[in-house]
Amino acid sequence: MPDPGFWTLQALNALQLSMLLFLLSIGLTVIFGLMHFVNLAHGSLYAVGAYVAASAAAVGGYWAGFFLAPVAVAGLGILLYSGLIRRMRRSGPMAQVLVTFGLIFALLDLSRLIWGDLALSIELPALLAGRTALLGIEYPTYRLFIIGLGLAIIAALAFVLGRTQIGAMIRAGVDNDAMAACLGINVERLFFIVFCVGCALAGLAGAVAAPLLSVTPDMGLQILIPTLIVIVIGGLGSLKGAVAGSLIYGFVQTFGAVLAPQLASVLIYALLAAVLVIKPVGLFPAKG
Amino acid sequence: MFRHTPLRYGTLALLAALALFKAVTADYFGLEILTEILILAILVIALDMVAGFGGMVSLCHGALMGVGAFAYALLTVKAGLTPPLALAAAIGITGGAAWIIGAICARSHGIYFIMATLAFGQMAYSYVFQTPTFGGDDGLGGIARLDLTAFGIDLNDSRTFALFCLAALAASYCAIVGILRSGLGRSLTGIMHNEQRMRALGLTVWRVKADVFGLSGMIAGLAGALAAQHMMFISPGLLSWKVSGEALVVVILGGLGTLVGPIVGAAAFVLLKHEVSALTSYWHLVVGVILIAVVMSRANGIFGWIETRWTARKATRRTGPADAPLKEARTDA
Amino acid sequence: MLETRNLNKSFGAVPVTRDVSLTLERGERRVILGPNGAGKTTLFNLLVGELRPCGGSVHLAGEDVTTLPVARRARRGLSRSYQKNTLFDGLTVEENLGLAAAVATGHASRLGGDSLARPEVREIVAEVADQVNLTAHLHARVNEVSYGIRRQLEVGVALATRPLVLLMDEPTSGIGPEMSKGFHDMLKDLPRDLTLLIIEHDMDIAFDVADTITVLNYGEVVFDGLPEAARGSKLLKDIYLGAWEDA
Amino acid sequence: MNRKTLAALGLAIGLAMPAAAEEITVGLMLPFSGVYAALGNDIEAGFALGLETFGDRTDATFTIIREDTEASPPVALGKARKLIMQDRADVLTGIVSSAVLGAVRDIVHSSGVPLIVANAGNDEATGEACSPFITRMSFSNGQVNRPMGRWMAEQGIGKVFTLAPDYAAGRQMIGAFADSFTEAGGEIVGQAFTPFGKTQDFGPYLAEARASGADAVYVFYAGGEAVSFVRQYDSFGMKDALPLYGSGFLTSALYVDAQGEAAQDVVTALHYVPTIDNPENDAFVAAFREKTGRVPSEYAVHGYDAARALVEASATGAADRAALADALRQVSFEGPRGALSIDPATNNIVQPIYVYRTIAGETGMTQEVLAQTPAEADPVNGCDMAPLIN
Repeated sequence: MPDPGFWTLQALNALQLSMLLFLLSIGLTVIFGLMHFVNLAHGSLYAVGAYVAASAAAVGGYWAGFFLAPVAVAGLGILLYSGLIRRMRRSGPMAQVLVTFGLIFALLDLSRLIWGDLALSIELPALLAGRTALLGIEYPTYRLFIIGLGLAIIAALAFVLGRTQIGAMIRAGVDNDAMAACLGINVERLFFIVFCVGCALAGLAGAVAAPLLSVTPDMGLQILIPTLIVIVIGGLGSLKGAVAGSLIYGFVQTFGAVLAPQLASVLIYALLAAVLVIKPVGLFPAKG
Repeated sequence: MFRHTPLRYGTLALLAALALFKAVTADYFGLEILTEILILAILVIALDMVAGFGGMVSLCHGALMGVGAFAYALLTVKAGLTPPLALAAAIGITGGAAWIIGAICARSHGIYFIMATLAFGQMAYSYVFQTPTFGGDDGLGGIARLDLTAFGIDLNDSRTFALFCLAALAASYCAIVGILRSGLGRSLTGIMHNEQRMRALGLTVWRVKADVFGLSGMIAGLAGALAAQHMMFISPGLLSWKVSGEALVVVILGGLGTLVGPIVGAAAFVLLKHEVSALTSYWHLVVGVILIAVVMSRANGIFGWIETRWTARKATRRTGPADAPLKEARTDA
Repeated sequence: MLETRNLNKSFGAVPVTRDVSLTLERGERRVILGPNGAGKTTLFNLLVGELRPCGGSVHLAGEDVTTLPVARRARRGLSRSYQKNTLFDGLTVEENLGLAAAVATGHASRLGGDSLARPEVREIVAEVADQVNLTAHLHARVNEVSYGIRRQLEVGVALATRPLVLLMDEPTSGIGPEMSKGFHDMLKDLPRDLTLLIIEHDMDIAFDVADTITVLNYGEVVFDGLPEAARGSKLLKDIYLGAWEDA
Repeated sequence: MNRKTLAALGLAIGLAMPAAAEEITVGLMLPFSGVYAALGNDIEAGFALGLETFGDRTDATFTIIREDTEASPPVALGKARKLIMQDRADVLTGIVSSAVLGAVRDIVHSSGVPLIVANAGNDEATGEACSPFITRMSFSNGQVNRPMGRWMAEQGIGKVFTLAPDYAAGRQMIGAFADSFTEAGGEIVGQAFTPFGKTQDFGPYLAEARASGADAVYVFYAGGEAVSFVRQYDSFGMKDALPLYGSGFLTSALYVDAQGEAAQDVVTALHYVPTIDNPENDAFVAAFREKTGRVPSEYAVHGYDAARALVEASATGAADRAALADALRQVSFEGPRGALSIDPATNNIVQPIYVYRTIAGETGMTQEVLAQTPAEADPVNGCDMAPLIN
């Protein structure tokens, strides 16, 4: 069997994948917790983020894309929220899911119209290119950057959700939105803010993933299912669930690929099914 | 429970007449499209039975159809079974698989049920995709159609095959109405309205769910076996979640829980897709926008919208004098 | 008929049911009294199996049913009504009763024919409708009838499973005093061999209907005896009436 | 309607018509949406350019019916049936995905409509599932990878780790390489097949390759996966210790811009690279650039040569399905890829393979041809081909 360095490397790979998935799933899961609908277009927003980042990076370098993509996708989120989602508030979750399903189709082709069918990519800045020695191995600096960014955002969100007033409002809203409204919380505004932040994080994830993967029209569809698996395994609506789900997915996927390559693609679905059989609402749902 | 209204009977009659007319007059490609609609319609009414009447919004019905298609193909091509036997076996195997999925997922609700079914669908997809005996990514060809020459019916003729699929759709529809009106169907409706109470009354809820899911799977298996015979070729793409997602879209586009609506939805979806994709390779955009527009109209799909309008008109007829367009509508039905 | 032995339940560190032991004889009508939060509904949930006890056991007709799921206990003759209406809202009153009767007669999970059209199901529906005074409303949809009628139906659905033991959770909650009287008469007219366990807030009804009274406080049985004894009990006054007047 | 009657009908009409001013209906079956859309567009551009360039060599006129196959075999099969039964196409061309080719094979064969394959490379199509009506102007999976095994062994590379997506084409490409490499004395020290279309992070596999003790890595990836793979391989710094070789699709001209510097020094083999030095290629590259502003990829050359084959076949006077099929089997010419011919035993193209290194050029990445391996016909692979009629 390979040396310990091999396992360190794989653990870092798993962690890196987990952090990328976390950036996507946290927005989706909190939006679900508050608004009770699954935004299937979340993956498409991630793809748009990657494309915006690629375009911006071609002009102004990596950091231009890194900062512009979340803003642009949050802007798109504002448009979607005020144009579509808010009007659907009373139509029930199924209708909202369908609208976002329609959005997947529309955004897929819109990005093809704007950016074409060819794969795009982003060059890394010198600071993040190359490798860093760590725990006895050399690991790509950019992947370490993703891990660091993910951990930083987990910490920031844990602080905001746990220690600030708005975080308390969000938790109250996730727990019982009718009750939250009775307590004088402007639930509509809360939804709006959370939706925008979720979109911005999806955009950020796209920008972060772009240099690592290739930017293609179907990248949004490709990431959608893993993201859904993450939030369902973790349990909807909670930060803890999103973190746990991402880590489980990242590690199962990475070590599954190494230890049981024949089972790699079936493994994660089997795990999802197993979790749902044992705990039908995921591991750490926001509501009891 | 499912109820037939004059409007529903009327729409069914109209659809049947249209399908028959097309089956007789259409050219080759018209028949292909008709057959595609009919097979999709069988799948979506099977899905509507569980989703619209039992609250089990399944995201694995595409995969179940794929299981039926692969079972039929493998049994005829590789195991050398005769087509009628293979057809029966395919329906049985798919029903069995669906029963197991239904039994395992019965405790999950809402998004969790959707995801659990998705997980099983994707498991089947990955397995079929990776297994060389199933043809892997390349799929399987050379699938024979049912041989009914003994009855003077040649299914290799596309017109006859379209009519055969129409008959299969009619049979599936009647079977589903029968299931929904049976004790099992009644209990299913009860579970959708109030699962906790049904349990407190002494009903083994998971059994009822699994049974209905299994029956729905049998019909999806029939759709799959027909799809395999129609194309005479199958590939694992049939099992992918996108097919399941599309089926769900068709059900909701047509009108969840109306059984007639999903058939309308299937026709609308297939026609729309073909018409738009002939014009532009960006057909996803057009279909997506139309889907959003339909949902934004806040009706229960196309047929739900028609039903609401119809009831509103009937109400005006009761209160005021009938006007000209109303008479037209009445002759339609 | 129904017996519990040392039943215990706690949510986290908070005990809500403490060492409850009850015995109901066949045909006995027992009313459970107790202030809000005394653990009455929790006790019901433990009895029917919607909650699992942390300790102790439940016996139905001499058989230990502690580990049986809800549905199997129900099929052995344990039925309940809910404090908050738990009905099939989109369906008619007849269909509501029919669903329950179909389960009781074993037609609920069969293919082949409408269960509600079966003669034995129709017979139960008619009989129960008569018992709970709903014969005039059979074809109305549940979401179109008045709250009082829905309360009657709540009991009717529970009755239509033809139970041995019927648990009723505040059957008269939320309805006015004059309707309450009619409800009270309806309860008294139920067959004598049916064992009843009723959570009731209305003291008058409680003392009138009950053969025996159990008083719960903080999850504990603090009184178990005849209504006459309860009426004069200082303990009951202190705990229950005190809280009643406070509230 | 009965297919045989239809085919016979087509034949009868074809024979009845005079040879001059033929009108040939061409069904162009390409993915214009879905994951292969970029390939479809490139092939179409090449095909249009080919007809434009060589069209005056024949009197026949061509009516093109364009159908979007997506990446979906059932959709493509439906379209193929429509083209054959309803539009009465005289000839079909296109087909990007091998699965699509597998799906349409039977209907093409049984209806006797000639099909010029402009991409799909599955070995069976010109092996056990070959047909006198299917002529391949692109490549076969084995053909592209086989020479690389020998060439790498000649370079003194002893141990190789292979990676490819887990589907038929991936396994065939790697299989052909592994066979010729081990035959030439090399050793495969490890293999991994990544879930097709689902793998975005190759990190776990790269670590495995590094731990395998190999001297080099040989891979097949295409499209978006190729971009991700090459970039990730570079980011792990593996190129110094473990040079990257592969099937030439890995660093295709279509994707090399998105790979950028990460593709530097990757050595691969393919039947076409834009920098092949011959007059036909110079003319083709110039014309394609002028039309699209891009460097032509191997996909574009498939379209271009398919059009040329069609023109050459119809120039022999063939205009109906059977005659066109026969004429297509005898096509040979000097094209951008060098001397091409069709192997009568399998109907697969016979062409040279170029080993090339991707290097930084003046305007982005470019290709340096290291070696040209001689053209050789694929093994017959169980193909029992009907002999030529004339």
